[in-house]
Order: sequence, then C-alpha cells, then structure tokens
Amino acid sequence: MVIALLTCFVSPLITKFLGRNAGWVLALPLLGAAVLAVSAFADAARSGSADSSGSPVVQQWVPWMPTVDVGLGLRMDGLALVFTLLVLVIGALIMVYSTRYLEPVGKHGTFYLLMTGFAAAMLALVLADDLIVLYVAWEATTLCSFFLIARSGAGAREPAIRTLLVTVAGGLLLLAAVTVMIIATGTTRLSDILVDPVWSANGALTTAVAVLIVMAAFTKSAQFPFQAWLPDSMVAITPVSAYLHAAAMVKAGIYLLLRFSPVFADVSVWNVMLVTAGLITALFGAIAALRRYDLKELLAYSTMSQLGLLVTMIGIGTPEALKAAVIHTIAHALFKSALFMFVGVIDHSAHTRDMRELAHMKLRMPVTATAMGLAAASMAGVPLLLGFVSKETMLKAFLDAPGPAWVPWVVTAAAAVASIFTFAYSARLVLGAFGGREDKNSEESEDVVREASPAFWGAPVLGATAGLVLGVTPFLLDKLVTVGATASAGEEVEAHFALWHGLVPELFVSLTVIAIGTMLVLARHRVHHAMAPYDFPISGLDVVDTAREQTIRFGGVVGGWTGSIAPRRHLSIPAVALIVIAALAALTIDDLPAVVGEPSDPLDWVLVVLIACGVVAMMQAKTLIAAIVVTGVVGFGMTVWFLQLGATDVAITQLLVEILTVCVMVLLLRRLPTTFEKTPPRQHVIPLLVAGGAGLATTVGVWALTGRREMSPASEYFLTEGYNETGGTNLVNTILVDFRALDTLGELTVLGVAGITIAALLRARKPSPERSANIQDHSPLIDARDNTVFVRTAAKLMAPIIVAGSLILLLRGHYEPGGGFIAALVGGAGFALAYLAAPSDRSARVQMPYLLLIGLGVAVGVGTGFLGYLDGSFLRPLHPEIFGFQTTTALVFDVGVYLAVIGVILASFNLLGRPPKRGGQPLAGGSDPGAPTHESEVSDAPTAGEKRAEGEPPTSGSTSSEHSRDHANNPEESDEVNAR
Amino acid sequence: MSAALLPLFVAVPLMMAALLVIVGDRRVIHTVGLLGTMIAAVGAAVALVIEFRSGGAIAHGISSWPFGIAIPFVADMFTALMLVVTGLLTIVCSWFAIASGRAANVYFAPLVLVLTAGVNGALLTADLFNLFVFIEVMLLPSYGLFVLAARHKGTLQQVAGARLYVTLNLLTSTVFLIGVGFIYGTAGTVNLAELAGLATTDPTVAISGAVCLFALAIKASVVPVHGWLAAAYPATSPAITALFSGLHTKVAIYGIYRIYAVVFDGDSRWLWIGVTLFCLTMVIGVLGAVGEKTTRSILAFHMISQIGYILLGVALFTFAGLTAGIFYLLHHMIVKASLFLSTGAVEVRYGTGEIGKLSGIAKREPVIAVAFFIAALSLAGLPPFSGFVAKFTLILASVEAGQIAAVVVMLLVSLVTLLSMLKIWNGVFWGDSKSSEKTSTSNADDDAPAASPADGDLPEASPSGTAAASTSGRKQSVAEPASVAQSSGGVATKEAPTASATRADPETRASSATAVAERPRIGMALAGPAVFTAATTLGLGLGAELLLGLSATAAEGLLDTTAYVQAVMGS
Amino acid sequence: MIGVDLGILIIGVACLGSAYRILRGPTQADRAVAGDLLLFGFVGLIALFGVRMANEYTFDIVLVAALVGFLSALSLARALTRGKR
Amino acid sequence: MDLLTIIGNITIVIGALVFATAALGVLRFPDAYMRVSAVGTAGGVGIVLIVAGALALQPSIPNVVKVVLILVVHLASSAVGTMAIARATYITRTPLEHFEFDELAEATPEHDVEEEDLSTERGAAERRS
Amino acid sequence: MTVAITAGLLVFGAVYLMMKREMLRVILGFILLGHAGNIVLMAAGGTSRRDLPYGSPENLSTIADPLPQAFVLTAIVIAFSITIVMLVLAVTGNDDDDTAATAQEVQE
Amino acid sequence: MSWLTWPFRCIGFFLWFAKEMVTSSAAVLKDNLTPGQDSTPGITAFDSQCRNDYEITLLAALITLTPGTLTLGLNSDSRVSQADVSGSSPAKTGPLTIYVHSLYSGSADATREELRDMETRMLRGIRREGAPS
Ligand code: NA
Ligand code: NA
Repeated sequence: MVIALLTCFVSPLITKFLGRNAGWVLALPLLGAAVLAVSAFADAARSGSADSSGSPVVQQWVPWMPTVDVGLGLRMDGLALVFTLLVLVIGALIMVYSTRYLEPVGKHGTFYLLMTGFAAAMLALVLADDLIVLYVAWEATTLCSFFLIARSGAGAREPAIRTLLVTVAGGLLLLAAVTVMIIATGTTRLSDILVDPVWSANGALTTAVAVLIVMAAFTKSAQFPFQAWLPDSMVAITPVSAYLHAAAMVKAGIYLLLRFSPVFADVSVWNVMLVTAGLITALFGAIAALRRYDLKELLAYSTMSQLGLLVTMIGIGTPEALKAAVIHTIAHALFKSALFMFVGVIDHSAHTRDMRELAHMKLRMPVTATAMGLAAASMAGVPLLLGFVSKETMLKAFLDAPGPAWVPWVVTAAAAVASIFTFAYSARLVLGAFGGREDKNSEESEDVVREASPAFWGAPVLGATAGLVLGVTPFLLDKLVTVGATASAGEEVEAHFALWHGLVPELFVSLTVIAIGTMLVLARHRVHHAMAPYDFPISGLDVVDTAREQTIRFGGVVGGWTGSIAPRRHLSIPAVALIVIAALAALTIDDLPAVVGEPSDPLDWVLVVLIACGVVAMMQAKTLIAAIVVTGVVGFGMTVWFLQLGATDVAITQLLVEILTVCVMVLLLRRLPTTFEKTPPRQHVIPLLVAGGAGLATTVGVWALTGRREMSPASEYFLTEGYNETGGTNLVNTILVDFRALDTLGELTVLGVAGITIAALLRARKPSPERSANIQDHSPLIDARDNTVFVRTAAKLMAPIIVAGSLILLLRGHYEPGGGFIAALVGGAGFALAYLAAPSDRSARVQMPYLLLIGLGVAVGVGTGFLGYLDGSFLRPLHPEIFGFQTTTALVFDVGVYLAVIGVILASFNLLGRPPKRGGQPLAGGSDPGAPTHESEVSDAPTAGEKRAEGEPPTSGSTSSEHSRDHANNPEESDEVNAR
Repeated sequence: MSAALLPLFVAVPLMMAALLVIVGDRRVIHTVGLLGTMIAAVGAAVALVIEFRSGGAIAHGISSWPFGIAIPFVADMFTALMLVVTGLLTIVCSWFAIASGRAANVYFAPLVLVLTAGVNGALLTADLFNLFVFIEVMLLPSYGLFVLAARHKGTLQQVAGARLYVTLNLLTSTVFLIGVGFIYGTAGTVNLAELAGLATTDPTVAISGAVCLFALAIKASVVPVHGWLAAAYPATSPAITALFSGLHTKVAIYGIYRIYAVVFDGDSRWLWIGVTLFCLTMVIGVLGAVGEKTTRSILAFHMISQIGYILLGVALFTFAGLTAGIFYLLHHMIVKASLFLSTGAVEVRYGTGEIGKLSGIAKREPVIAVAFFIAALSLAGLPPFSGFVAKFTLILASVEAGQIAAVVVMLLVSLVTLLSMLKIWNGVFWGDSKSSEKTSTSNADDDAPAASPADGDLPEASPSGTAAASTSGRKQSVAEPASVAQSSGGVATKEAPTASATRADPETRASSATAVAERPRIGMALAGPAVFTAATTLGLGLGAELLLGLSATAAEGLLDTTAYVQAVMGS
Repeated sequence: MIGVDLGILIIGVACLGSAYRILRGPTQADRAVAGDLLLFGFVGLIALFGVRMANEYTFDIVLVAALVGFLSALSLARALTRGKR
Repeated sequence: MDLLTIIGNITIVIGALVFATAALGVLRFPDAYMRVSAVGTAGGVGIVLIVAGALALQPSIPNVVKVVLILVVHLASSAVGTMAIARATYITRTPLEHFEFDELAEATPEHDVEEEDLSTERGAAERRS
Repeated sequence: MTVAITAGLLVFGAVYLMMKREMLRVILGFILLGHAGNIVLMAAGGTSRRDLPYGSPENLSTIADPLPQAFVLTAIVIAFSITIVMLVLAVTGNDDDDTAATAQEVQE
Repeated sequence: MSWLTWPFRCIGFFLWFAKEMVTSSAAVLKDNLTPGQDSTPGITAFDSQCRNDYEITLLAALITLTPGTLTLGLNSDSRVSQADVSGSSPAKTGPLTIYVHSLYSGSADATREELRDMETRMLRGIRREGAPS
C-alpha cells in the first residue's frame, strides 16, 4: 500500500523524463498495489484476522499526534477493498489513457503529480482507520480536484473555486462530525467508533452526527441540494472528469455513507434524508441529462443521477440494498469512466463534443462506437451487461424496502422513472455522438472523423468490455461484493449474482423501463421539444456565486465600520468599552473594603479646581498656542499634585518634562495652522458623553480601587530596608537604580529609541512646510541678533547654574532628589536655553552626536547590568571602594540614563529645530521649490562656527570620520552622520 | 540553563543595539550583529524548550533582591516556545527586510534588536509594571520601524497608519498602566506570583485585572476594539507588517493567557464573556477580510479573525483548549508571517498589493505562488498543514467543552477564510500577467525597485550589477545565483524596467513599453522567507506531534501554575 | 501658616483669571502673556505647597521651576512668531 | 509662632497680592502691551516675595543660598522672558490699541507702516488725529 | 476623593480631545491621559500618607509609598518619549491639519 | 579707587530701585483698582549709553521690572551705520536704541527723562569705574 502512496512523489520526476508517456509507468504501481491489496486481503482472510462482524481485515497503525490520540491508522476490510480496487484499477486505466489524451509536448508534471496524489489521497481515504486521517484524505481529494480543475485554463477558475467552496464546506461538516464522534467515543479509531455503544445510548447525538455525515457526503457526491458543482467542474480535462468526477472522488461520499451505514442505518433521519435526496437527485440528474448537448455535461448529470440512486440504496439500508450499492458502485465506475474516456476520444478526434456540431460530422470510429455503445448500454441497464445486474439488484432492494407499505412503491416508482430517463439519455449519448442527424443542410460540412489510435481507446474499451464480461458472469463479483456489503452492513451478507434470477418482480420493472425508454428514444425529438421550456429557475451555481458575492459585499460593510485610518473612532471605541467594564464592575462588586486614613487635604481642592479649569480650557481652546499654554497649566498642576503627595522627584521630573514638551511643541508649531477647526455644537454631544462617561468611570474606579488597604509589603520593605540595602537615602531613586533598575533600563531604552525613531521618521518623510507668522519685517525690532541679546546674557548668567545644578543632581540622586533623569532633563533644559537664545536656528549650539550619546547611554546602562553578574545577577549594584570612597555602580547606571536623555533631547532640537543641511539636500533644496527657505531670514547668515560645522561633518572621534569616508559620495546621509 | 541568565535575553539584544548605534552606518556589521544576536537568542530559547520538555519553570529575581522586591524573570515551556517562535520570525522578517531593501539604513538593525529585547522581556517578566515597561520597549522601536522608508519616500498613508498605530498603542499601554495601578491599589503588589489566584477571591483585584486584560485585548485587536489593526497594519511595509503581526498582537495574547491563568486561575465564571467576544472576533475579522481590496488589508483582517481562534483556547480553559490555543498561536505566527511575506514579496517587486491591479503572478513566480497557497490553505485550516492541526484541536476542545456554537462559528469562519484567500489567489496569482506590468514602475512604494534610481540606499537601484554586488548592502544579489544564472541579462537587466529582454507575450509587447520580461523577478533571497515559513507550516502539519506535545506541556503549565508561582517565589 | 494657605488661594484665583485671558484672547499675544503669568503663578504655588508640606526640597524645585518658567516664556514668544527669532 | 514665621506669612500674602495685581492687569488692561507690562513687573516681584516669605518659614543656610539663586534666576528670567514676549507681540503686528505717542512706528519704514495700518485701523485713526 | 476626581477630570478631557480630528489635539489628549495614569498610580500607593520617603524613617505610618513614585517617574519619561514621536508624526503628514490654514500662512 | 565704593553703589542703586518699584506699583495698582483708565500709554525710543550686553540687558530688565514700563526691543542700526561711516573696525560704539512702552509717563520726552535718570543711576551703581561720561 505504501507503494501507491509513494507513487505520487516520484511522478514529477518520471514526467520530466517521459513527458505525457509517464502515465504508462505510473499505471504500473497502481496495478501492482491493487494486486498487493488483493493478496494481502486474501492472506488476512486465510489467516483469520477478522473484525467483530467476521469479515477479514488488514490493518496498520503508526502514531501521528499522540497528544490528541491521532495515528496514521490504515485498515482494509471488504468495503475498503472494493473501493481500493476501484481507485487503483480505474486509476491505472486513466493513467494509460492520459498518455494519449495529453498534448505530446507540454508541462504535465503537475497533472501526473496531482493525479497520483489524488489516487494516494483516495486510497488513504478508503483505507483510513483513523477519523483524522480520513478527514485529511477527504480534504486532500478536494484540493487535488480543485487544482486539476483549475489548471484547465482561465475559464476553469470560477468553477474550480465554486467546487472548492462547496466541497470544503462539506469537509467542514465532516470535520464537525469527526470531532463530535471523537469526543463522544474518546477515540479517533474508526473501527472502534463504529462499534461504540454510545450510538445506541445517545439518540440525539447519533442523529446530529448522522445529519453531519449525510451532508458531508452529499457535497462530495453531488447530491441535492449540493449537486450543482459537478456539471460545473466538467471544465476539467477528460481524464480528470473520468477519474475524479465519475469513478473515484464522487464515490468518496458513497464510501462515507457505506462506511457509517452500520451505525446509522437505523436512524430514521439517515434513511429519510438519503432516500429523499437520492431520489430527487436521481430524477433531476436524469432529466437534466436529457436536455444537454455537451456529451460531457450529459455524463455529468448522469453521474449525479446514478449517485442519487446509490445514495437511495444506502438510505434503504437493508443488506440487499447495500449489496446493490456495492455492485452498482463497481458497475458505475466501469461504465462511467469508460464513457468519459470515449467522450474524450471523440473530443480529441472531432474537436468538439457538442451533439449539434457532431451531427454535421461523420465519425468513422467503429471501435469507439461499439465499445461506447456497450458502456452506454450498461448504464441503461440493458441485460447481459453489469449495469443490468446492478439495476436488478437495486430494484429488488427497493421493492423490499422496509417501513410503511407505500415506501417500496414510491421508491421503486421513482427509481423506475429515473431509469427510464437513464435509458433515454444513454441512447441520446450514443446517438448524439454517432447518430448524425437528418439535417437538411448536411451538405454544408461533412467532416469525416477517423478512429484514434488503439493506445487511446484501449483503456476505455477495457472498461466497457469488463462491463460486458462481468455482466455475463456476474458471479465473479460475488466474493468482492460479499465482503464489501458485509463490512458496510455490519453483519454477514451473502451475495450471489446470476444472469437469470427467474421471473422476479424486478425483471418486470426492468423490462417496463426498457420498453418505455425505447419509446422515448424513438420519440426523442418530440420529448426534447416538450422539455425545453422547463428550465430550472434557480441554478445551484448562482446560489454559490450569490452567496460568495454577498459575503464579500457584507464583508465590505463590516470592514467599513472600522475602515477609517483616522485615530478618533478607533480611540473612542475603547473608551466606550471601558465605561461598559466599569458599569459591569459596579454591578458585580457589592462591598468594598473601608477607606484607610484620610486621603484628602482641603487644599487639594485648589488643585482640583485648577486642573478642572485647565482641562476645560484645553477642550475649549481654539488656537494652538492657547491649547499648549493650558496644557502647561495642567502639567504644572500635576507637578504641584505630586509635591502635595510627597513625591518630590516626580514633581521635578514632571516639571522638566512639561517644559521640554512645550519646547518641542513650539519647534513644531510653525508647521501647523494657527487655529483648530471649528466643529458644530451638536458634534460635541457624543464626544462629551463618551468623555464624561470615561471620566466618571475613572473617578469611580480610583475611588473604589485605591486607598483601601494598608501599606504594601514592598513599600514597607523599601522604607525599612531600602537604606540598609543600597546605602541610598532617596528611596525612590534606590528603587529606580537598585531595586527596579530593569524598569529604568527599559525606560532609558525607550527614551533613546524615541530619538532614533524621530530621526528615522524625519528621514523617511520631510515635515510639512513652515508657515510664517504675519511678521512686521521692517520694524526696528526685527533684528534677531540685537534682540536675542537679553536672552543670551541671561543664558550666560544661568549656564553655570544649570551645569552645576545638573551635575549636582546627578551625583546626589541616590541620596536627595535628583538622579540621572532629572539631571539630564535639567541639562536638556540648558540645551533648550542655548537653542532659544541663539540668534539663528543654524547657529544654535545644540549640534552634538545625539545617536552616539543614545547608543552610549544604553550601552552604559546594559554594561552596568553586566557588571552585576560579578555579584551573581544582572543589574546587581556593586559597591566598590575607589580611593577610599564608598561608591555604587548605580551611579554609573545613572550616567547611562543621563546620556540617553540628553541624546533624545538633542535629537529633538537638531532634527526639528535646525534647518536641514543646505549642501546635504539636493532633492529638498534643489529640485523642490516648496522647501522651507531659511536663507531668506536676515539674521540667518552663518557664523564662522557654523560654516565649519556645515562644511564638514564634526570630527568627534574616529568613528564619525570613518563615516564621512563611507558617505563621501552620499551627501544625503550627512546629517545622519552628524548625529553620530 | 541557569535562571540568572534569563535577563540576557533582554540585555544582549539591547547591548547589541547600542553597539550598532555607536558603530554607525556599516551595513555588514549591522546585518551580522542583528542576525547573530537573533540566532543566539533562538538557540538559547531552544535550549529552554529542551529543558522544559517535561514541564517545570525557572525564575530569577533580577539583581537578586528578595521575592516581592525584585522584578522576577521566569520561563516555562510556554515562554520558551514563544521565545523560539518570535525569534525565528524576527530572523525571517529581517531577512525579508534586508532582501527588500527596507533594512538599508542605520536604524533598522538597532530598532529590531530593541524590539526583540522588548518582546523577550515582556515574555519573561512576571511583574506587571515591568510588563508595561517592556511593552513600551517593544513599541517605541516599532514606531520607528513603521515609518522606515527610503529617504523622503515615506508616504502619507504610512504616516497616517503610524499615527493610528502609535495612538492606539499608547491608549492601550496607558489603560494597561491604569490597570496595573488598580492592581497595586487593591492587591499591594504587581508580582504575578503574589497575585496568583487573587482575582478569584477578591473581586476588586478581579476588576483591576480585567482592566489590564482589556488593555491587552485592545492590543490583540479583539472585537470590538479591533478595527485599528486592520486600518494601521497595511500602511507600513510588508516586512514590518509581517514582523508586527508575529510579535505585537501575539505578545498581548501571551499576556492574556498568562494573566488569566495566574491571576484569575482560569476562573470559569468569566469565560462566557471570552467565548462570546472571541467568536465575534472570528466572524467580524473574517468578514472584514473578505470585503477588503488589497492583499495586506485582507491579511490584516484575517489576523483579527485568527486571534479569535487563538483566544478561544484561553476562553475554554481546558487542557485541550489551552493546548490547541497555544498550538494555534505558534502556528499562526508562522503562517501569518508567511502570507505577509509572500504577498509582500509580490508587493515589493510589483509595486502594489491591490487586487485587480495584479494578476498572473502564479505563472511568473511559481515559487512564491506555491508558498502563498500553502500558507493560505494552512490559514484556512486545511490539511495537511499546521493550520489544520490547530483548527482541528481547537474544534475538538470546543466540542469537548460543549461550546457547540463556537464550533459552528469556527467552521463557517474557516470557509469564509478560504473564500478570501481564494480572492487573493484569484486576484493576484491567477490570470494573465500583462496587467501587472503597468503598475510595476509607477505608483510604487519605496520597496519597489522602480521607486527611484537616485535612491542611494536601495540596492536594486544601482546602475549596474557589478557595482551593485560590490556595495555592502547588496548581499541578496550575491545570494541568488539561481536567478542570476537564469537571467541572460544579468542582475542589471533583471531589475531594470525598460530591459529589452525577450517578451513572452506579444500582446504585452504591444501594449506596454515598460513591460518586463516574463520571468521571475522575485529572487530567492526575497522569496526565501516566505518559502521557509510555508515549509514550516507544512512541517508543523505533518510533524504536528512535536509542537503539539510541547504545547500540551505549556498548557499544563497554565492549567496548574504551581511550578510557575513556586519558581518565582523561590527566586 | 494661615498666610501660606491664603497665599495659595489668592494665587489660585489669580491663575483662574489668567486662564480666562488665555481662552479669551483676543490676540495670540494676550494668550501668551497670560500663559506666562500663569506659569509664574505655579512657581509661587510650588513654593507655597512645598513649605506647607514642610518639604525640605521646596527650593530645589522652585529653582528648577524658575528656570522652566523662563524657558516657557521664551518658547511662548517663539510660538508667537512661529520660529522667527 | 516666632517672628520669622509671622514675617514669612506676611511676605507671602503681600507677594500673593502683588501677583494678584498682575492678574488683575492681565484681565483689565485694554491691550496686549499693557498686559505684558503688568506681568513683567508683578509676576517677577510677586513670586520673589513669595519665595522670600517661604524662606522665612524654612530658614536654613542651604535654603538661603538656593533662594538667592532663585531670586537672581527668577528676576532675570521673568524680565527677559517678558521682554521676549513683548517683542514677539510687537513684531507679529499685535495692535497697539491705546497710545499717546509711538516712536517705534515713526522709526518703521513707511511701506511697512502702511501694512500695519491695514491691520490696526484704530491705531491709524489715532495717528491721523 | 480629590485624587479620584482629578483622575476623572483628566480622563474626561483626554477622551474628549482624543476624539478630535487634529493630531495635535489628540496628542494633548494623550498628555492628559498620561497624567491620569500617573495620578492613578499615585493613588494606588494610598494618598493618606504624604511625607517624603527619604532615609530610614522612624514612623512609617505617615510616609508616602515610594514604589508608585518610582512607577510614575518611569511612566512620565516613557510618555514624554512617545509624545515627542507623536509630535513629529503630527508634522510629517499634516494633510488633515491643514483645514484652518489660510493661503498666506503657507510659505510658498 | 572707585571699585572700593562699588558694593555700596550697588546697594545704593538697589535701594533706589526698590523705592521706585513701590511708588510705581502704587500708581499701577491705583489705576487698576479704580474704575476707568487714566494711563497715557506710548512707545519711546531711548538711546542707551550702555556699552556691553550685560549693561543693556540689566537696563532693559530693570525697565521691564519697573511697574508701568516695558522694554519692547532693541535696535543697533545707528551703531552699525556709525561703524560703517568710520569704515575702520566693526566695533559698535554708537548708541543702542531701546524701545520702551510706558503707561504713566505722559509723553515720550518725559519717559526718556525718567529712563535716562534710571540708566545713569544704574551705570553709576554697577560700573566699577563709576558714572558714565
Ligand atoms: Na499588534
Ligand atoms: Na514693567
């Protein structure tokens, strides 16, 4: 069996060498596997390895996913044997046939790969003893089908997609059934599941699974209401149609039904669904086939119809019916694949398969005509052919159908009607192909079509002949059908076929069918005219397509709900959700712990009022400047709040961050409009409601969830042990640099990366152009150099204070308010001052290698962390004595923090506040007239220092000089180089 | 591995990032530094996986402070698996970025390394505030990566996407911070081990934790807070979309799994909320996907849909559910990256991802087509790919848990998933290749070779193949001997849009002067990442047991958090 | 300490007055100058809240605040002129 | 309550009141220049008094040093900052609503004054009279 | 209670501003939201104890919890970093901030 | 010898300035607290005798700190032009013009007079060599 599975892997290789003739070689392993299968089964039969129902079994089990108890279980019982042979023998025939069907030159690698892959998948499907493997194989056949249809050209894409969607939908139903069965029985093993007691114990479950399986099988075997894909899929090339859509793949559903018949045959839903859908499909297919001109399409409807009969047989569920199903499966596979192949032969020779065109031709193809007639006769149920035997068996089963007395009558009558039509369309097929027509203008074109080569018609002739041989000697199939039916019935079934059973009722039915059928054939033109107007109002394809389109359209609507890329809507949804959470929480929590201590101070209210005013002012602000100023108000209010709550370091940090934020905002303000847009008052309502709700939720949340517990253990530890453990008296700082230095490391990284990010951002996209204010250009006060003198002088006065302050804050941070952040922020404020005091943007003394500083900062921080490993842990502070002073590596860490902060502040001023390099912007400065022109400013003439800075990159250390070499030919990079 | 070494997962990438920034713009050093660090990280993570193969956890209090004071880093199977997969994805996406020219600047490698440090830290930490910090460490470089483009070639859409991305993530992390504040306010600690099970007994802790989970849910883009992701993700470059899809949402999901397991102890009272929301996420996500018009926006919506599946695992909170969820999570990271990378490769070379503007790619780029199709089928949950195992185990778990409605939703959604994948397949890969030619030169993102020949940092734009091969940023031209051998014109003509190479289709020749020779334009270097990830999903489907077993071990660790908690307490 | 509390209240009210001017304008310069005054007020508030809490680092913060107030005034001026120095 | 505390409290209240006059000026003065004028003075001096008063409440040598620094920095910065705003106010053509004399306008070249006239009709009217 | 109200006010303003169209207002909203987060953290430590956490205090009952202060410090700096990034985003793609710009404002 | 008296001159000037502050504050306060405006606002150009950045900055700051007066800005055109005329060195020797906004001085000339008085006192107070020429 493994041989067959492996065949598909070598097939591309073979095809590469042999082209279309690869089919000859590929047929061999399939036949070989068939022989092996039979002999293995015979061995098993001899050695007596059998299942509970007594039929022989061959099995293998390889674990695949033991975690979910899935294994590669293969098991061949009688039913599997029947289908195995079907798959392999028909497969071999098709392979041989393909060698002549395909174009002599061309890429057939994927075709043979997919065909053999399909054979393997189909084999795995019928042999699977594990539900998962069964499902996998099921889907694999679907995929092979999809690809085989799809590779037939542009017109095949839509059908391929439709087919895929329908069959995958069925597959999903099967998956649902599979999972339910696995959970219900606790095993994935098919043979165990089939005999599990749960099916008799739990009726509802059994019904549900039965329905799922039935539906899955219906999609695969093209049963009502999922039948539409089958004719649609006929765009595929003939070998594909013959193999997948006649003999094998569509039989997967039949196999599934047969496989689960022992479990569900007693479930009424099963019987009703199968019989109903089967008969409807049988009738619909047969009638539809009568109306087709395309030979292949006719065969497709015929297949649908025959499958309907098979499904009906399985639905009847008696041993006799199952026996009929098995033999009819075999018979159908033989005649239908042969017929398809013949249609392919005709198509190839006559270059059409449309009856109306064939009518104008003379097909001189005696062998094809004869053999095709045989196959068609088998389909029609003409005696002496296998089709007759199977139909007789079927009718017998139908006549003996269980249930209310009317059932056998109805079923038999319906089957008989379907058979009449079958007879009619079988004749129509042959006559349509070879019969010609009494066309008046037949002299117009009398193309003569000659017989194809034997290698081409050999395979179908074999199939057709087999129908005759087995029809004459049906007893040859006794054994096979016996084991097959036994397995599907779950009990011993004996099959004895004979050519002559005597004058049994079914014979009369058969004869009636043939008689009426013959009449229909004779009156075929009238019949055809009578049926022409009755076109089906709803096409299944349309349903699939409509569903698909509507899903896509509805999807567009759903996507449109959140389609905006503007942040506002996306931001408001979480706010609303938070309100909902708060409301749910308010409903859930009934008692809260008591408030500990007195959480408020009367003067807190001053801050509340100030912040309230600030917030309202921010909401009301119509100009950007006002908004920024009142943002400062709130920020300063927060500073005082932190002070009020005993958080000195936080207050200082907040203060500095606030002002640096404002400084950066002002740098950008010149590129933004002066005022915000006005929104009409009613557009304020919803934002106000959402914001109000969110605010209220927050207030309630803070009120309910804070201040209701005693001091936390961690807090107590810091307050009592903090100094002893670290030697630092600023406990907040000890947390930052000692206890939770990792947070701080992350934070300094964030800062540094912010610098890198804005550099990347501004490199990727230029900021929007500046908009100048309405400046009184000729005022005596306009000279920047004159008028910055006050600021410069003040800056000179403050510079030593800032530098000293920054240093002191850095060094004392471990003991008193300060630390790397605060110190660096003060230093940053110094740079801000230097920037603001400069007479021009260009001459502002903030040019420093900011990226280098950032890199160094992070490196120092992490490096300190590595030092900690000397004492066994990352970031563990060390306390070495240097020159007799007790020091701590926490200070080094703070230096890292300092560098990173300075780096990002410098990055902001350099990237945002200074004009881009003149020489370094060929694109911006040269070809883009819209670029800001700083040169126009009176006082902007570069100073001596600037000229030096612009002419060449600063030579701060060897690294940057090397960069300048790297980029000597790339002036665009020069400001990036400056940054390092 | 000694637990004390766990911080190195953060420290080493950070240090390397810092060094690369200091070293400056030397592409070779950057590439080697980035990939070397990542490979080392993955190696270490694999060692962790091996260490935890039968369960257990290790933890270390950073700086050796006592329990409750130190920030604990802790790893168990779940952590280790996430470390491996995120690391692998980073490598693959970096590879793609390098091949597509997106990495050709001084910022890429450091930013990716910091991102990695952030991801690793977020995965390892057992301290909620520290988690906040590491989420930020992840986010800041992401903001930079989001807008990375050739000089002055960043698009307005990119900036708009970045705005949305930044603001949403900032909202998320601030909400998370507030949640952490509430947790500290109610429980007096932010240490996961100290918080273990507290939410089951103290409703105020539960609601505080819910705020944190909600924040992570925004980040993970759970309905109804999902739309931002679909809008923002397609706005950046394909490499970055792939990277972010594998890292950001997934870390959020990891956080949700971890916090719910530890703090809520899998409290079954709230699971119905999860099941409902996550099913909605599946449905809304897939519907959104099927309605979109560009490959990446389809894929972005799929991400939302799939996140519903992944989180369903935690909403079931059974052994089977968690196993399936974790497997799904890991599978999804790979397959999603694969899809983004294969469609991204097309987008990079053909300048658009818009369905209808492209067609016939399958004929011209069979390798990418196969990679895409494998990943697409995997995403739809078809066998024999990892997506099938993921979906199957999840459905199994749902059936077991009696969540039949969820099963129905999952089945329907996977059908629609297939539908939308076919939409891409039909719109981009099938059809005549002629319509793609017109768009290949104009309208291109900076990733596309045609963007600007003057662009110094685009490897493809160099005037001649030899000069190109000699510059440092051009590894990929050297690394694709196959395509070079195939193309008679050499590298230069291969990329040049006006190349006078043979044209297969006469109609093309007539219709478009800018048409390109009908031969693969996506070299192996660019296709490689997609192929690799597609192969991985196939491998994980056929050899599902490996990952399934590991996921099961990880699930056990979530179901019974004793090992995790004990490890932290003993650290 | 009644003086401190009184001082806080007076400054608080004064700040509200400035806030009114910020919103009201009418010119951008009016907003800027009112903002400047407001920030001065906060320097005073910091000093007063600091001594009221007996925070021994009050003057450190005030020193920083004075510096910051300066920067904010300069920034506001720069904002008025949209970067023109 | 010792003398220093009393002095401190009184100084603080005086400082607060001085500051309040600035606020009053900002509210009541009719044009931007007069408002700036008020802020420059009272903002600077008021805060200085408050800080000095605060020092009286927390007297210590380091604090004296810090307060001296604060006084210097604050007086310089408030004056310089205010001047910066004042100049910005002028060069951005903020109308000078009330004036008896304007030597700055006289010193401004004619064509620019014309421009200014358009923006400040009232100023032009007064100049004509 | 005062802290709770402050937090609520800040969130109120934050959410309102975040729903505005201009990026700058959204940024201002986030600045407020950051303040709100910080004040929540401070509240989480308890606002009944407000003395400075320095040295080795004798009487723990009045000393403020230093841990949230450390948290807030970290959070402030992180928020600052992101604010700068957002500000740059506000000027690199300003098509939607153009509405109020008059023709003369844009320097040609 | 003059540097010996410098500290005393400094303090003397400081005290004078403090007195000026009080008196002019009273004027402003009175105007503010009484209904209506009785101010005579105007802008005066004042040619300063200050010689360096420190002096001019101090003078400007003192003007601003004095209630009722406000320095608007500075113009050095006359200085530069003078240097240009001499053609020799770029050293700025001519007067700097300070533009002062005043509220209660009545006229430009009155303002100039007040400013001149203040400037003289200031320079006498802060220059080590004493009063300006
Ligand atoms: Na994400
Ligand atoms: Na004044």
